[in-house]
Amino acid sequence: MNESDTYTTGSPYAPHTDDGRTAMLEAIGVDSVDELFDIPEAVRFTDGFGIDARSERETRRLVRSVLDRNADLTELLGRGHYGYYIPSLVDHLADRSEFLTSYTQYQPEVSQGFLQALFEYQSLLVELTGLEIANCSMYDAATALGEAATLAERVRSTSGHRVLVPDLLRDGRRSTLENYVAGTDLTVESYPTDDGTVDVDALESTVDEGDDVVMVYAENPTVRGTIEEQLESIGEVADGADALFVLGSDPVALSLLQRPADVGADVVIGDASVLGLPTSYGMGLGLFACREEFLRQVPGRLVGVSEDATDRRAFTLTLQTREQHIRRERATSNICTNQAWVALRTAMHAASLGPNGMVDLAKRGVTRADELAARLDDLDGVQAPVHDRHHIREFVARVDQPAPAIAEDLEKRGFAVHVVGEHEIQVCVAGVPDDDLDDFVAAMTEVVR
Amino acid sequence: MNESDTYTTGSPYAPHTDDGRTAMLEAIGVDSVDELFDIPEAVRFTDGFGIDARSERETRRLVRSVLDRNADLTELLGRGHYGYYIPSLVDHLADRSEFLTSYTQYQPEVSQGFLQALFEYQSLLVELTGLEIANCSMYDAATALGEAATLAERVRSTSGHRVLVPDLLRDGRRSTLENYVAGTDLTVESYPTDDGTVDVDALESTVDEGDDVVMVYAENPTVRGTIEEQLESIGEVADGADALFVLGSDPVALSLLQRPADVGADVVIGDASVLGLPTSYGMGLGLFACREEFLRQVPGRLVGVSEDATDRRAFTLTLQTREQHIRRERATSNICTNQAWVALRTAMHAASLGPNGMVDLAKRGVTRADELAARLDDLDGVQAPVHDRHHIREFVARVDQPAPAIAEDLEKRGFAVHVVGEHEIQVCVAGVPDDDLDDFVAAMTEVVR
Amino acid sequence: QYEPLLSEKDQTSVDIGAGDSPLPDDLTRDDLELPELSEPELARHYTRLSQMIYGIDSGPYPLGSCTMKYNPKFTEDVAALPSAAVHPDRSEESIQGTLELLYRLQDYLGRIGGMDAVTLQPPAGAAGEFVGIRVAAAYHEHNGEGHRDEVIIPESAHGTNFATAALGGYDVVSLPSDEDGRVDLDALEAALSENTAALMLTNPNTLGLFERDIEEIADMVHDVGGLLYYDGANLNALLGRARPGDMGFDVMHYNVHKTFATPHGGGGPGAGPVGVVAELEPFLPAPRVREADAETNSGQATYELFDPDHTIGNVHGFQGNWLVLVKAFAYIARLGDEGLTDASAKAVLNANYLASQIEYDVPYGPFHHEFVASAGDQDAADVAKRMLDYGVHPPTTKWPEIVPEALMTEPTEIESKDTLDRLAAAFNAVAQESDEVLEDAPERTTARRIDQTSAARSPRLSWHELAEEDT
Amino acid sequence: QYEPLLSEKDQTSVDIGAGDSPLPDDLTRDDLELPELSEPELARHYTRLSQMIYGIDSGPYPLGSCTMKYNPKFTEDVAALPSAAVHPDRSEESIQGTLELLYRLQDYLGRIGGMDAVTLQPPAGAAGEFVGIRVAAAYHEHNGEGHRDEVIIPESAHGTNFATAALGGYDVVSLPSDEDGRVDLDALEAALSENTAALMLTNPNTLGLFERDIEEIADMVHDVGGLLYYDGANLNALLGRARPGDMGFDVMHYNVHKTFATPHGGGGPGAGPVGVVAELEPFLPAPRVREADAETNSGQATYELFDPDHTIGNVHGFQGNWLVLVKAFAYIARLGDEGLTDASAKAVLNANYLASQIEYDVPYGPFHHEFVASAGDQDAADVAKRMLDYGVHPPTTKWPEIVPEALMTEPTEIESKDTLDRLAAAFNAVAQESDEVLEDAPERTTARRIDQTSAARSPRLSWHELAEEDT
Repeated sequence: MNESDTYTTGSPYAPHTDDGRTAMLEAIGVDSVDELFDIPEAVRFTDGFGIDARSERETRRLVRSVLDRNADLTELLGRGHYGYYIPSLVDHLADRSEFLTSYTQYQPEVSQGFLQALFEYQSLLVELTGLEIANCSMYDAATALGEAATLAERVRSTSGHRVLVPDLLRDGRRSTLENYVAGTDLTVESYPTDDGTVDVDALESTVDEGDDVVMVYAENPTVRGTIEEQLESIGEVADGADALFVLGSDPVALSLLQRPADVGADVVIGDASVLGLPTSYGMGLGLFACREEFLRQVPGRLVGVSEDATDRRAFTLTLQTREQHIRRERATSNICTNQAWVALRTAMHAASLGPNGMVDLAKRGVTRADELAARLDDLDGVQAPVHDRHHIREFVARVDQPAPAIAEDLEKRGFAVHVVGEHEIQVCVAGVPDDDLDDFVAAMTEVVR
Repeated sequence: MNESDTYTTGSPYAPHTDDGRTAMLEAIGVDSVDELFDIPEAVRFTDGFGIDARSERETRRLVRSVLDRNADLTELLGRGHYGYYIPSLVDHLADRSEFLTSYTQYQPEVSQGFLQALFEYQSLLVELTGLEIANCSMYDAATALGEAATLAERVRSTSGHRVLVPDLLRDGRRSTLENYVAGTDLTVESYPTDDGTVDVDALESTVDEGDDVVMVYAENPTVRGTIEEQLESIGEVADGADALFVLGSDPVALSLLQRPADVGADVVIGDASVLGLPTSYGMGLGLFACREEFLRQVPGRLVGVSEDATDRRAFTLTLQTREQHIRRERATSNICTNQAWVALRTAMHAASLGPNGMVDLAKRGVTRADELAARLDDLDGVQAPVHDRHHIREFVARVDQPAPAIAEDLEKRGFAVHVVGEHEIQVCVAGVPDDDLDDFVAAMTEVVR
Repeated sequence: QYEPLLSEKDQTSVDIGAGDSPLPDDLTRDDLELPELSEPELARHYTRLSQMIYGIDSGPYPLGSCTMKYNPKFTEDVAALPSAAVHPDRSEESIQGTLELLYRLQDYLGRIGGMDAVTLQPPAGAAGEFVGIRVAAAYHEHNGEGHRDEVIIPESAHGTNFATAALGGYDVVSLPSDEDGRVDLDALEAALSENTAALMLTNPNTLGLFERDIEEIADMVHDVGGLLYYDGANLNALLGRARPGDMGFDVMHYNVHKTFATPHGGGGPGAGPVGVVAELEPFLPAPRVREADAETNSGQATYELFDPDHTIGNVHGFQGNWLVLVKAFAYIARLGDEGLTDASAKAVLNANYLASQIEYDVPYGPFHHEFVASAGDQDAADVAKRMLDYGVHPPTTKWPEIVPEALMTEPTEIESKDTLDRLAAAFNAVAQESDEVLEDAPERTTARRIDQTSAARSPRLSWHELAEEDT
Repeated sequence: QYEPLLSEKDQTSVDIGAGDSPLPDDLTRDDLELPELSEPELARHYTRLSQMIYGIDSGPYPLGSCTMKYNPKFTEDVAALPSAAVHPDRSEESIQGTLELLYRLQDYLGRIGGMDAVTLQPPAGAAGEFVGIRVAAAYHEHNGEGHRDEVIIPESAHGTNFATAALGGYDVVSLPSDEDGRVDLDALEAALSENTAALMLTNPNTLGLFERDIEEIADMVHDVGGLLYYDGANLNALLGRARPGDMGFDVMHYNVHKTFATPHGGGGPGAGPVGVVAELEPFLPAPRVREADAETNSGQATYELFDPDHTIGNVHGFQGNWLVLVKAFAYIARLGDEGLTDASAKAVLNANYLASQIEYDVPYGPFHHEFVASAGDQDAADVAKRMLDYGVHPPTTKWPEIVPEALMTEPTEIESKDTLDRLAAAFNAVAQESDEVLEDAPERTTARRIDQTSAARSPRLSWHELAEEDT
């Protein structure tokens, strides 16, 4: 305890004075607050939770001491979560309480600022994807993928029930997708990849196993950091089957790689929080963009432009009849609370970078991955990259020794990498400073010796 | 370097596009920015400073790496700078850019919020001191003491030139005072203390050495943490000599100790940043309050109440004719830039505590100092407190071993204390959590063994 | 106060030519056109935008069922700790702090809800509902009762309940209220059958009324083999006085951005942890956190992830909204038993006091943390717009439909008597005003009344669709 | 938008009775009466107050001589590092980080100003001036020239120069400008004498004009044995293109809250480091920082405090506004040579462009980072009030007096052409308006024109002086 620790006898965030409370009870006409509770005795709870109250300072100390148990590691983990430097501007502006504490913009007349920021976020995604519509947030890439599948079901429901995804995919992503389609007729199947990217012939065979594919999903880059080279062909395969072509990506990759609209993508999903959030144990921001024809079927919130009573431009949530609070069981999704504030941060981070900064960031993801792969490849006992593909940000390396042992040894030296096979590790450069990469190469040199 | 480091070819905070610059030059009618500089060739500088530019992230890393050289110590140092816990609210609200980035309120119509906050700060000091006037900030206690002396000169200039201060006083405080009076006829003299507080008889003798005393300064608590017991007598001595009685204190001590107005103080100075700022290597907030009769002689800024054109209450800087920007060499002080934002933080911290919290904080400063002194006194080789006085927050302890060696040994164990004599250390409890005090007692036990 | 779009300040097109590209031309896009602005310009842009938003720190925000509490500033500090920034794919050994915090939060929530097991994965309330529905489905399937295809939902329930049940593949059976505004037991009896998978209930319901027959309701649902789901949106009414687990609920979600004061962020992120009784634990999403057998050298407990035996798998790519969970943990740890209980008490006190001060009719009661007034002859949506002119945020409107022109009002515990009086004055002033005034409202806001119809009729959803004249 | 005083929300009186006091009754006060409010109430209070303030992030802020630059957000982060929070009485060994940063900042500032030694102690520009004057006094005294009792100051100088000289005990000799707005060499000749302690000069001066005769001026001052003092308020005009040290100045202060972008904080804190030529170094305030002889085990330099040989002692209790110095260091380290030079270039570009776009007369030139326009027949103070109605901050007014109805305008480098055009439009709109309109201004601000006279006639300086009817 510290002498400036303050304790209250109740909630520190309730402002009631004794006099005020008495006056209020009197106005209501009861003697005590207890009288206001209409809870049958049988279900009353009186035991207490056994949770101690703490001062603000003690609470901060508690959380700090718990979180200090996390090791201080240089993370070379990637796969949609990167440690890109976030300009200080983002924290300072996004933390303004008007942004942080306001609710969904159901009263647009007093929410113009947030609506405009979300409109700008949508515009960013429209520019990045080339698709006409982007919603203003889903939870993360996995749930956005699930929503894409239910969209596919709605718009292609006459044609079938198969959803195809590559065999190279994060577990959490596929599992989430399966939960999202559990209540529909859809089934999820994998199609093969070859050397880290889509095997288009095999995809075609998989599609041809029936005429009932509603959606083909591919990623660029893939979970292994490889850049997909045959997006147009994949799109054509999907198109040929009258299935939606859903592409997974992220705002940084999209700044450099082929524009989804140009390769026939119908929907783009992904995790937009690669900009705007530090690695946050998987907390994300679901990117969701699609063609204009699906406008009335889009899940999630949309901000549009309108006019106010004085004919001035004004922003508002629009097409709300798609949403659960109006359409209930016929809504396009059950999403309500979303990730608006993360979208704000992402928009701020992107705006701080500007188009030059975003393109540079992506380019450096390519060149720095190449450079690190070459340096690792120079080590005896390491071959990198494993896949004969272009890479961005991350790549798989083969190690002669067992990969789990290598990873464990590296962790002891302060570096976190993926184990992706018995003799394969995956390494990511994004957000890792040059000097830390130097240290990593030095550690690898020791580890594989 | 990190791929998200961005570099600019000039100031990152200048928004000029190439097109914009060209258009501007054209409008001005020159070909280059160089032409706009009217600097004789002989004094032109072209060498460069030899300072490298850095990305935001690199700059943050640089500052962090430099400051990480500071040792992580539990500070038991006190003497006007305490580690009181500052509620998170203070940082979050004071950091709002409207507060942080605005200038002095010369246009009160667009500065009402800051003016009101400063008015509330003044009101806090009026309540604490019982004096009618408080300005809205000086630099720190030392400079406020200097300003008090020049005030004394202005209002008592007919009567003499001697400024009396106790012999127990921080070096920086006396030295600053001497600089402030260097341009006047005033001279600074010390008067004796006895067992840590003012020796009133000796003070009286010192006063009587001439009839020309203009100011008597005393502190409550003293630099040794002792509580002055004869403030009224000191005030009477000053009064008897027609000298100003200037009292040094701070907002926490004032919450509990005798109210300055009640013991005849004419001016109160001190460091108000004991609330609102962490220990910041001496950065402070000069508290300055005085009797109403000195209104036109007060140094520094004053916020007053007025009305606007619609007769609504409005705040404004007032009595500016005392100030340098109007009165120039006849101003009551040369102060211009002050510590307004620190005053805001202090007001916020005080408001967070409320009167109950402030009184508690002061009381615990007494009881916790007593408790620690008793625990140290229990150790063989330590006697505490040395002074037979009441203490608040800090006290002097006698150690059998040489004090410098004790302090050095303690620092190695993570504790910073003062050496105040060959066998005396000074220890402060304020802001130090109980468990750290336990650790300190344990360390002392080892050290004096 | 008008702020141009970023795109109206600048548009810079970056060519991605083969020349300086590290990739073959056919793998890259041609160009990227976005605003290129300096930090001072961005700081002003977002500062001005923020000034056009009404937030919790602007004044009262009595949105019914949304529980707009004050968001303690310090919770932002703990979520911003560098040690909170960890990658989801780290080894368990290297994130013992994260796992411990999650474990402790699971424990806190279990105690608060009276539930045996808790998952923290759902990133929002609706996601929590979805977990509940998926868990129920898995449970029934596991018991060979996969035929159960109906979910019963009271008409006054949150829209997400219906949408969630539908997403889960269930037919929705809508349940009317009785004349007291509570569950009509006869109607429930009629709705229940061997096809009932679950009944989703909010308690207190959206009228703020406690379902007094909750024990009987639970028995009825359980008797036909169904599960009872608790929608946690209104949990702030009951903290420390009643627990869903004790009332017979089998599954529940918690809205931490309501009950546990994490910020709403203009729509999110929130978090919707789900608690279940022991019987349902094996079906919870994977992974969850538990204490491991091993201790550290210094005797601290260690934690590990595990997959429940019959897990439904993931409902989020990772573990949900981690940073939100950190804030919720901090809030609960700060308040403790006494603070949480007091929060509910004052939330209920405030709602009752406010209701006593307004002139609109409040047809149902006794209510707890929120009440639904009727705007009577006035249009509730217009009333809301007009309240904006009085500098306060209006209540939720036109819902639940059981009250005509509903004004669903939840002041929460954070309002003082003074603020409630100010809010009541706004209600009462508007109550006296004419339809013309109401239809013209708001007039003192950043934007005047916004045309929703034209926004939806010709949607313009990005700056690419704005013609020159719009700008 | 009106926000009550804290005291109007609550006043709670705490009795400090003997009962629970750890001190004897006669050593304590009787009571303490202050507002006792909860965190949500305070958050709203200060949020609303902040909304009634125009800051840098609100729009252009072209206050002449104040250099209202954008304050980079990241500098707040570095100043908030826990490792920056150290007590001033720590041992030198335990604050090597603080000492290193101070040492490096001394070095940076020395390079930028062309000065041999720098003290960081002065907590503000005026405090820096005071150090300069005290150092000059000590220097003369040391050389047996204690009789020098005059400081020469141009009429157009900042008010602090006069007040500082007076505080230092000097007689002020005021120097008129020549018809070009610069130092009148004849008048200077006449003012200089064996009693001259120093000439205080701003360059470019407050009209934004470079004192072209600076070399001659320096020679003249030095010839009579005086020192040349540089007021750093306008240093933002010259970064990387000219240095006071090279022009012959002996002492200078830097306003880090102007030139180096630390926030103005509604009036402060700033910092006013002082640089001097080698001859004056022994007189600088104590302590200063230098490299120590010893290195650390890993070969890093170590730092120590020392007292200059003939130090004037302290001008602040400790080492000035440390946290401000951290921000200034971060700003300089971020920009480097190129950024600093570019900042000045664009500050000058912006001032010249803005001047070219406004219809008010700008009588003197060529100016650098600021210009002084004349409002002509209009009252400059009224012009300023009216500009507020156009959503921009007005320039400094009515000073320097050499320009009738002066509008002293310094846009700084942070404004874009668009913003400058908006600012020019505001100037030009006001230029067309009638005196009646101007006298009624502002009308769109939080408060309308405030009565200064009554505020000063019957000062009410605390809430204790507000009668009931004021509230």
